[in-house]
Amino acid sequence: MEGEPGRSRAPTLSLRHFAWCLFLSLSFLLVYSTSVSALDAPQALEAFDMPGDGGGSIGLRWRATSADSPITPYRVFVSEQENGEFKQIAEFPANTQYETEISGPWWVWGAKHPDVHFFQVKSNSTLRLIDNRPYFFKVILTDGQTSAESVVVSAAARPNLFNWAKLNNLLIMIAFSAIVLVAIRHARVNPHIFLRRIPGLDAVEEAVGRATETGRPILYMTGSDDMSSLATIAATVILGEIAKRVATYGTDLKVPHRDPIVMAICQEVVKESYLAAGRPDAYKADANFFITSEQFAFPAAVDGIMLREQPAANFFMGAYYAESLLLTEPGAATGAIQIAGTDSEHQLPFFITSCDYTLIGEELYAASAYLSREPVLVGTLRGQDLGKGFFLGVMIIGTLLVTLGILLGTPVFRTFFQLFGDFK
Amino acid sequence: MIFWKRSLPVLLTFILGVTFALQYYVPHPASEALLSEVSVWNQIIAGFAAILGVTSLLQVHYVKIRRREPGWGYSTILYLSMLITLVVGLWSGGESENSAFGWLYSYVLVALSSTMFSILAFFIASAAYRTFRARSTEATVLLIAAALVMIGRVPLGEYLISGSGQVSDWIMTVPNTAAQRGILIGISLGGIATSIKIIFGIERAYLGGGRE
Amino acid sequence: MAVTLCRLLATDYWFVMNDFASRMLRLDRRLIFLLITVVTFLPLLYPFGLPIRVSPEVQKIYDYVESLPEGSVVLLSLDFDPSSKPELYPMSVALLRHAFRKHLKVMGMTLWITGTGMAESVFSQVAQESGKEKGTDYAFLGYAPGGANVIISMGQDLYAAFPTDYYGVKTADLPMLKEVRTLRDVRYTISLSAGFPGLDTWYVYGKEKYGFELGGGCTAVSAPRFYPLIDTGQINGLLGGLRGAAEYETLLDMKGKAIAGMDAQSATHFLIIFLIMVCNLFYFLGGQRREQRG
Amino acid sequence: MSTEILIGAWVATGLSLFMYSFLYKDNPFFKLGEHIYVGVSVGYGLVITYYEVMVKKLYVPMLQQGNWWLIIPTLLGLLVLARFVPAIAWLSRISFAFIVGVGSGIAIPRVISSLILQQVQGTLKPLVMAGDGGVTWFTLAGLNILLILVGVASVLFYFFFSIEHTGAVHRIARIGIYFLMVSFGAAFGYTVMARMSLLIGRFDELIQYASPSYGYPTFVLLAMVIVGLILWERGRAPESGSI
Repeated sequence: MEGEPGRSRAPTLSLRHFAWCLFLSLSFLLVYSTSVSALDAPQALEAFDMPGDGGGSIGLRWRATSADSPITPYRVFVSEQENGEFKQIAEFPANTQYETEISGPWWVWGAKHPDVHFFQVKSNSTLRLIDNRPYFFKVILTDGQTSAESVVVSAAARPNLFNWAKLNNLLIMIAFSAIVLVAIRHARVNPHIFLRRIPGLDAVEEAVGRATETGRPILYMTGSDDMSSLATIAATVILGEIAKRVATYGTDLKVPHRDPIVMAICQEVVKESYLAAGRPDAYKADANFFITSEQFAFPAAVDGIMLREQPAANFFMGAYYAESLLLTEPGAATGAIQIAGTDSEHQLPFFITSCDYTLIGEELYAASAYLSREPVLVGTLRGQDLGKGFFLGVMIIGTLLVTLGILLGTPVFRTFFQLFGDFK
Repeated sequence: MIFWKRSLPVLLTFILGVTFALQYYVPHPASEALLSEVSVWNQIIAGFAAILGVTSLLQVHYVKIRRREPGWGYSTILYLSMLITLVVGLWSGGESENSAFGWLYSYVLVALSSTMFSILAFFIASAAYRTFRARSTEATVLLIAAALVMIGRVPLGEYLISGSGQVSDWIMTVPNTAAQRGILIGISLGGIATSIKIIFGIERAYLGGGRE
Repeated sequence: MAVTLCRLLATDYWFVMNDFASRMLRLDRRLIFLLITVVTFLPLLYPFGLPIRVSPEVQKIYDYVESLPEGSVVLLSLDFDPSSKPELYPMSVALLRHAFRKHLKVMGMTLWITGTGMAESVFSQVAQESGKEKGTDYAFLGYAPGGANVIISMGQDLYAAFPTDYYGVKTADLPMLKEVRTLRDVRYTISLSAGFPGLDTWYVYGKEKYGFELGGGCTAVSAPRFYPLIDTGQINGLLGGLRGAAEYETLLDMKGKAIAGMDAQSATHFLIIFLIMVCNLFYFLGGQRREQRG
Repeated sequence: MSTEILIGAWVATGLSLFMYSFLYKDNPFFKLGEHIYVGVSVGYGLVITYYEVMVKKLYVPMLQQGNWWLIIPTLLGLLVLARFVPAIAWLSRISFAFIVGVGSGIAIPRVISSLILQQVQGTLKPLVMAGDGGVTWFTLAGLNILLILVGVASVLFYFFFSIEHTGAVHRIARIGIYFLMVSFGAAFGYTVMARMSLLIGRFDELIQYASPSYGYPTFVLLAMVIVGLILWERGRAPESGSI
C-alpha cells in the first residue's frame, strides 16, 4: 500500500506515471536550458479521485522538498482542458498541507508520508467538479519573483459505492449482530442465566399493587419520540408487560400520547396483553389516547390528568427532552409512585431527582427482558454484556498500548487503534 | 392470510432494516437520495396519521361533552380553540407573516409554550429542595456536584470564590464526560441489540404480536 | 433535680426541633415558588450590576465594531424566533446600540419568518432612542424566504434579493443602500442565530465568498458547537447566551437586560444553593426520622 | 402601537398568568389555559402539516411535478387510517413495519459511529506526554485521561447485567455509581442557568407588558386572576389539591 490512496486509482497509475515522467524530463530540460531558477518545480504530482465519497472531490499530492518554507507559497490551478486556461483555486505556505494531516484510517490510506504534500480539491460554489469528467491540475511554487511549475496531471471525481473508511463500523455491526443472535440461541438451550437486580423493576409490582388497592389508575408515558426511535420501541415493549399485570389485577391504565402512530401501536400492544392475560373483556380502547404533539402543551395536559385523577403510579419510559421535569415534578407532588426509564442521558438528572426509581440508559432496554424473563430477551442481555466487556477491554488495553507507544516513540499502536475510530 | 397479517410485516421490516443499515456505508449520491426520500415518506405517513391522533383527541372530549362530565365546558373550549386556529390557518393559507395565523402563533402559542417552559425554573428549584439531601453517600455526592457547578456558573460565584468557574468546568469535562461516555456506550449496545431483534423478527411487540 | 429538669427541657427541645425540622422538610413547595419569583423579579427591576468578566470571544466582536470607521456598513441578521428571545434579544439591543453609537450604517434582516415582527421592533426601538433615521442611518429589510439562497442572492444583487424593505420602500431608493449593492459592500456581518438557517449558513454561503468579517451570537445551549469556529477564524467572535449579552453590555457600560438577567441568575442560583443547605440542616436536625420516601 | 399588538399583549399576558396559576394549584384559570393550549397547538400542527407536508411534499411533487412514486407513502399513510375499520385494521401493520424497519436499520450504524466509536476514540489517549524534553510522566491532562478511563470502565461495570455484583465487581460498580451521581448532579446544576434564563425572559416580557403604553395588562390581569382565585376558593368545599 506504500503511498497508495486506495484501489480506485490503481489502473490509471502506470499511464500517468509515464505521462508525468515524460513531462518531467521535458520540463527539466526546459528549466535546465533556461537555467538559474532558484525554485524547484513540485515533483511527482499526482491527482486521484478521493476514495469513499459521493463524488465531487479530487486529491492532489506531490513530493515535499527541504526548501519548502512559509515564504514560498504553493498555488494550485485547475482547468477543464489540458491546454486550456488554468484558474487558481488555492494558495498556501509551502510548509503546510502534508499527507499526514489526512484524517482517514490506515486501511484506506496506508502509511502517510510526512514528506508528501496533499491537497483536496472539493466541488464548491466557485468550482464545480462534475463527476466522471477529467479535470487538469498543476501546482506552482512561487517566491514572488520567480515561480516553478509542475507537470499537468488529471483525474476525474467519481461517486463511490462503498466508503472503506467505515469498514470498521460495518465489521462491528456484523460481529455484534452475530454475538446477539448466538447469545439468544444459547439462551434458548440454556435458559437459566443470572440477572442482577434492577430496583426500579421490582417496584413495578408494587406500583401495580398500590394502584389496585387504591382503585386509582396507572399513568404510562412512552416518551416524546416517534416510532423510529429505539427508546420508544423499548417503551412499547415494557408497556406490553405492564399491561399484562394491569389486566390481571383489573386496574385502570391510561396512556397519553404525543405521536399518533405510537398511539396506534400501543393500542395493539395493550390489546394483545389483555388477551394474553385472559381478560380481553376488560380491554378499553380509550386507554391509549392522543393529546397533542406540541412539546409543552402535552405536559400541561398530563399535569392536569395527574392533579385531577391522582394516579397511583406514573411510568415515564422512552425518550424525553426538556419537558421531563414538567411531567415528573407535579407527579411527585401528588405522591404517586414514579418509575422512569430513559436513554436521554441529558434528562436523567431530572428523573433521578423527581422519581422514585429510574432505569438509567441501557437498563431501559434491559427492562423488557427482566419483566418477561423470556429466554430470547435474557439472551440479548448476555450479548450486550459481551459487547460491553469487549469495548471495556479495548479501552483499557488501548490506553496502555498507546501510552507504551509514546514511551517507545512509535506511532504503530496509535495507528492500529484507528480500528476503533470513527471516520466519515 | 396469516402471511399477510404476520409474515409480510416481518419480512418488510427485515428487508428495510438491512437496506437502511447498509445505506450508511454507501456514499453514492443515489444512496443519499434514498435516505432523504424515505424521510419525506415518513413525514407523509405521519401526516396521514395526524388524522388518527386528532380523531382520538376529539373523541375523548366529545364523550365528555355528550355525557356532561365534570369539566365538559373546558372540552368545548378545546374544540373551539382548535377550530378557530384551523379556520384562521387555512384562511391565511398557512402563511405566518402579517397574518392572523402569525398573530395566533406569536401571542397565543409562543406565550403559552414559553410560559410552560419557564415553569421548569420553579420545578428545578423544588426538585432540588426535596431531593438534594445527604441521605446516603450517593445523594451527598450528587448534591455537592450540583452545588459546585451552580456556584461556578454565575458571576456572583466567581466573584465570591475565585476559581469556582474552573472547578465547575473540570467537573463537567472530566467526571461528567466519563459517566456520560459509559452511559452512551451502554445505551448504544442496548439500542443496537433492540434493532437487531426487530430486524430479525425476534421482537414483534410493535406489531401487537408476541415474540418468536 | 436540676439535671432532670435540664434533661426534660432538652428532650422537649429536641422534640420541638425534630418536629420543626421535619415540618420544614415538607415545606409547601409554593413557598419555594414564591421565593424564586421574588428573587428573579427584584434584580430585573433593580439590577445591582455584579462585576462580569469579559471573555475574549466577546471582546473580539466589540473590538472589531470599535475598529470600524464611521459610516461603514454593518449587517445584523436576527435569525431567531420568539422562543429564543430571552437570550438573543438583549444581544441585538446591545449590538445595535454599539453600532449606532459608533455611527455605523446598519442593515437589518432575518432568515426566520417567525422572527420578523420581533426583529423589526428591536430596530425601531433602538433607532428611536439613539436618534437614528430609518432609511438613512439604518435599513430594515425584513424576511426573505430561502435561507442560504437569500444569502447567495444578496451576494449577487441586494436589490433583487430584497426588492423593497420591510416597510415597502424600494431598496434601491433608500439613501443608506445607495452604496450597498451586494454583500461585498458590507464590512461586518453578525448573525444572532437560534439554529438553521443561521450562523452556519452565513459562514458557508456568505463569508467564504464575499469576504466580509463574520461574528455571531447564539443560545447558551448551542455555544459549544461554535467555539471550534473561533479557533479556525471562521467567525471572529461569539456571544454565547445571556452571559455573552451581559458581557457585551458590560463593555458598552450599559446596565441592560442581560446584566439584570445575570444578576437574577446569580440570585436564583444562590437561592437554590441556600435552599439545599437549609434542607440539609433540617435533615440533620432530625427531619430524617419522619421523612417519607423521596 | 397597532391594535393587534395591543390585543396580543393582553392575550399573551392573560394566558401566561393562567398557566402560572398552576403553581398555586389546579384551578379554573389553569384548566382554561391548558385546554386552549392543547386546542391551539393541535390546530396549528394540523395547518402546518397540511401546508408543509401534504401540499409541499406530497401534492405538488406528485401531481404537479410527476413524482409518481409518492403514491407509495400515500398508500402507507392510508393503511394507517385502516385502523378506523376494525375488519382491515391489521393492514396498518404494514405501515408500522415500514416505519420501524427503516428506523431500526438507520439507527444501527449511526449509533455505532456516534455512541461507540466516537466515545471509545475519545477515551483512547496516551497517559503520558511526549515533548521536546523527553517524556513527561505526570501531567494534569494525563491524570484527567486516567480519571475518564476509570470512570467509563466503572460505569460500564455498573451496567453488567449477567454478572453478579459481588466482591470486586461490586466495588468497581460502586465507583461507577459515584461517577454517575457526580455527572447527574453536575448536569442538574449546569441546566439551572438555562431554565432560569427562560423564566427571566418570560418575566421580562411581563414587565414590558406592565408598561402604560400597553394599558398595564400585567397588573390588571394579575389582579383579576388573584381575585378570581379568591372567589373560587371561597365558593368551593375545602379540599387539598395543590400540586
